Amino acid sequence: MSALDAMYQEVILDHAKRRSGEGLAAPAPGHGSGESHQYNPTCGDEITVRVELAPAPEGADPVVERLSWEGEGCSISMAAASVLAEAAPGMTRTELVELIGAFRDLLRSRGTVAPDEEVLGDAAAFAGVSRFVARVKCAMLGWVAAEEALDRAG
Amino acid sequence: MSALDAMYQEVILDHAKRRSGEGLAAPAPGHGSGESHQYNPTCGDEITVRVELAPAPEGADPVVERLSWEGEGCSISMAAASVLAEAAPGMTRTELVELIGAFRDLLRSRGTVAPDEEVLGDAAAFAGVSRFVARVKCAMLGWVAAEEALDRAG
Amino acid sequence: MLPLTDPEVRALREDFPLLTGTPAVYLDSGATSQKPLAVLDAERDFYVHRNAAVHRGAHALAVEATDAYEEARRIVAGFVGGTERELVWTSNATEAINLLAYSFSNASAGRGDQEAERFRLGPGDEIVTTELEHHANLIPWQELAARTGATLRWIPVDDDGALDLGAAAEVIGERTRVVAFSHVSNVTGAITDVETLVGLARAAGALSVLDACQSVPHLPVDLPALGVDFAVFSGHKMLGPTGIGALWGRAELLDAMPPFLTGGSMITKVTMESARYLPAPTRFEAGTQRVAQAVALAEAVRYLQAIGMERVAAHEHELGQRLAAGLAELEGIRLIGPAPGAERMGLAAVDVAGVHAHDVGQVLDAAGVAVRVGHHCAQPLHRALGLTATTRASAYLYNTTEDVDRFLAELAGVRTYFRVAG
Amino acid sequence: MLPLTDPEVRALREDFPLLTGTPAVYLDSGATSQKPLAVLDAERDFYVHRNAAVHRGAHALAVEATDAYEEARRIVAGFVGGTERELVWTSNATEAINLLAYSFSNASAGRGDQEAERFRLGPGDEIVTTELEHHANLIPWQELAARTGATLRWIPVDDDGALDLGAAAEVIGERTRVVAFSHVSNVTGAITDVETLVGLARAAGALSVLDACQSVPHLPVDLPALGVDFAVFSGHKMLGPTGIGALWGRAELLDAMPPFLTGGSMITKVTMESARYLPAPTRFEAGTQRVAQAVALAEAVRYLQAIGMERVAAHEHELGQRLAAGLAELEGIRLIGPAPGAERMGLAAVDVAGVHAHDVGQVLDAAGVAVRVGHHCAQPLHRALGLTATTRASAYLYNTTEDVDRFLAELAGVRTYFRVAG
Ligand SMILES: Cc1ncc(COP(=O)(O)O)c(C=O)c1O
Ligand SMILES: Cc1ncc(COP(=O)(O)O)c(C=O)c1O
Repeated sequence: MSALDAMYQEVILDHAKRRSGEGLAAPAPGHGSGESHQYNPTCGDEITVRVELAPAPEGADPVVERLSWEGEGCSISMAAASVLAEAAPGMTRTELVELIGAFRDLLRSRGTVAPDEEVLGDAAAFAGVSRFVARVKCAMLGWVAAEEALDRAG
Repeated sequence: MSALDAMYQEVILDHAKRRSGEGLAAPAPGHGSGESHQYNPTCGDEITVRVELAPAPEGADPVVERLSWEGEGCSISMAAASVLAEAAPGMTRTELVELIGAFRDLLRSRGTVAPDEEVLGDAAAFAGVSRFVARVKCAMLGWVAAEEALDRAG
Repeated sequence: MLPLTDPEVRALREDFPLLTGTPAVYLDSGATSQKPLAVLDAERDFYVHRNAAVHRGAHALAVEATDAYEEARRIVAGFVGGTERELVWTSNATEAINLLAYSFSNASAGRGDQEAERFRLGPGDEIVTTELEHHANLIPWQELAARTGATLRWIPVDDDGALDLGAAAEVIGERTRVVAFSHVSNVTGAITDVETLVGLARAAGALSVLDACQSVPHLPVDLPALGVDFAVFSGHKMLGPTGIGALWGRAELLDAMPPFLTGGSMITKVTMESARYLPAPTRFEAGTQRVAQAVALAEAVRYLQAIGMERVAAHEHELGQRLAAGLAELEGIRLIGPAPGAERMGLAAVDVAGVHAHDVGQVLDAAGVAVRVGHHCAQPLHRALGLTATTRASAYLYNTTEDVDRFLAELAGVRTYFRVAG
Repeated sequence: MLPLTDPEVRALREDFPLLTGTPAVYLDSGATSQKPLAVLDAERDFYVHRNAAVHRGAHALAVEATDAYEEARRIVAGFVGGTERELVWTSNATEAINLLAYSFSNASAGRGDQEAERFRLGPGDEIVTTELEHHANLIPWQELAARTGATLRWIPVDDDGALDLGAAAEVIGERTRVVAFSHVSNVTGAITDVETLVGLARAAGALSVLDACQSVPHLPVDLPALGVDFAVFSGHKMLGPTGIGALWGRAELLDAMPPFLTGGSMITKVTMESARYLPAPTRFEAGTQRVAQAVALAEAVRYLQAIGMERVAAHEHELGQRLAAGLAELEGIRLIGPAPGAERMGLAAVDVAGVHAHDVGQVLDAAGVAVRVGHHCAQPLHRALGLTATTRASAYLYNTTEDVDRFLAELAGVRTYFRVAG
């Protein structure tokens, strides 16, 4: 497989076309939520991500109810957002933070790290992107937005 | 003779030591006069030259009565001013302008022009300076001032 | 004038060491050009034989360095029809525009002498630029307006990205003090009607500033004949090294402008309280200068002159037409700028339906074709076109018609790769 | 740490092609240094293998160019104890100081956000510099004061050109907003007591700016450890190419400062009305950058590191002492700056009784010894010393003790040549 095909995995091309979580969803009443907008100055791509948390008892690790987003960008950034929107619901805040960290480590590895599919699931398909330094920002765009949105979901 | 010795001719070293025309002289009453101050930014050297003209009938070419100056600088600039102070008196304005032009041509020649001693007199000794592009400004300092002073002498 | 033939171009290409390696096809000269050996050698030769600080030393080496530096100025100034009195070295075109904007701003803050009066801007004054400008010819004017209270106005583009000259006549008026515009758009490849805009600027008593970044490398340009007051261009786009560009300006204007960068070598007398400044161009060259780069840029100019700018222009005209015609035949491709047949430089930007420019560029890169993707530092123009990013192929004298065909062939496959076309 | 031995230096000198030709003795490194082959090769190698516009392209070549550029930043920042977030490329040190002065001036004109508040200057505020500064660290502050209405004050020097630190404590006070001073004087060779001045600046709540032009090339320098807020230096004085310098600044300060040069590559979102800016250092790097020069400067740093800055400093200490001691023995020579035995860098400026500096330099040049004559861009210091021009010999790692002796021997004959001594 060429490096190009290794980047544009089936999973990625699929997600780029039928996008999960696209369209910002209004949070259910009483649910916590946070939003973040990210911008890629090189190409002008942008994304807004909203994270909705299910109500949780004081001190407990809240669970992600829904992750929705809206944006415009390349196949890598759109697919990455879609994959995340599928993965996040049901995760605790801590788990999602860990997932984002693992995704970042993978992407920054310049192809030197094999993805842990157990942790990453579909997101493991982005391993090929890590060889294309200029595209790492694309893949991270929605994920950085999610990280900040989660933070703001308080 | 080395290029250095060709620049630092006896005549020049002599003039640099016993300087003619040094010290600004007050013009005689009724005489026209003009003054100019020049500055060399590379080394901070400066000179003020005053040209005094004898009274002349309307329309006639006035004659230089005296050229005096005051300044600080390297041997080349001081000697050049001194040589000019000796040469100028008795010349008509037109003659002095021509002399300055000939001196400028000589200095800009980068050593390619043999000086016309008949026109230049002692100033011909500056032929060797023309090989040292960085020093041309030094030699011209007082002469440029004289040119402007003559202009201002009205 | 005959365009260069492919065999001629292939012979030329031997002079460009990078072009004998990967990528196979370099079509990003609008961003930066590759360099011939003669330019690399000239820069090295300076360091090996003549390196010294210029305009400062009295020793022989310093004199030689100064000579080399000033000869370079004469050569580059002459290339655009100017004299050495009119050419100021800068780091790039961007800095050259900033130099103007800051000098005007300093004049507005009361710096400079009486002569500087004419550069003073304030509330009620207008600066005019256009909607297709590179950010370099937009943001410095925005900031100048913000600093002085002047108003920024602009000549709009139509849906195809062409300047609306009818609107220009309304935008430029008696309040206009500066009109800044590109000679050639780095996105559409269209050539601006300089005569009309200079005419409007003159009638309004405004100064004109030409962004010649995409013209000077590619066309014969005579700045005084164009009638502009100022122009800027960058060395790296015209076979020269990085780190050097130029401001050209009419000498009487440059001499009247207050300084921008201040420091050593641009002064006459300095006290702790204040400083007096040399005339232009030295006034604008503070500190130790980019001497090796100036010398190398002059060598780049010699290289271009040996080929002849008319031939370069004819060659690029041919490539531009081939690009436009080829693109018009591809399905799902929107060509930005002049239609095939209409005058354009040797560059073309496109939108590929259903595929983001980043993805287009990636597939081309994998096929050995280097192009530029993104907004090309022209966000407002892209917004006017309803796009965020485009894919741009930009040619130079070392590109063959085969390079263009290779680009077209690879581009044709992109929509299939991303399954937006059969 | 042991100084370099003459045989070691002679071996090193083989790396410097210019030094194998004329002049026989190059003692003008305070103005600009010569370049080792490794630096010339690095610059050429960039053009031959990786030349592309950085931070803009998605093609592989552009990625490699960007990597090379940012790696260079890491290396040069690390050389002065900093990180890549803290280093901004400029054309030279002069531009770096202007960057600060214009950014403060833009803040004063209301540009930048709330964070920029701390850089705002106006009437009543004071900027402090010193009487021994290079014009580059004086005139930008004069102009900043003139633009904002702030007052420029200075720390005076005594009759020997030494900073009067007692007076400093009076000059720097609660109105002081900026204190700008040299680490090493380019005329006296004295090393400034940075700790004392930074202490005074801190106590006053003022920002400190270090002109490190004559220290970074010659001494191990750890800017964060020195406690300054900003520092500047030039590549060409430290074996690097012309056309590149750097501003180092604490990251939180750089991020809070409004931009200086504006244009492409330093923005996020741009509309016709306004632009938003990236964080530092990118915020301050508008337009296509001096990439080849950055890569070459990083190679110069590697070269220096391979020798070790401690050894370079020890070597120059030795040469400086040899110069001072030798000069003190010559008749009719006034040594400027620290007396023999007192700490000084490897440079010395002198006044030759009865002979103008230009004439001194000419005789030395004819003998193959290149030195600098003039005011060395420090007119106020010369005025304080009662002089208009001096003759300066400045050494670097490629100078031997023989070079120094040769200079001393030639200088000894100058007064005889001009007949002011038997
Ligand atoms: C102490 C000092 N400051 C500033 C400068 C200015 O450096 P540059 O001309 O490289 O900008 C110099 C050198 O000329 C210097 O010696
Ligand atoms: C039309 C135009 N103007 C200005 C610029 C800016 O040039 P530079 O980045 O060399 O300063 C460019 C190129 O980037 C350009 O194409």
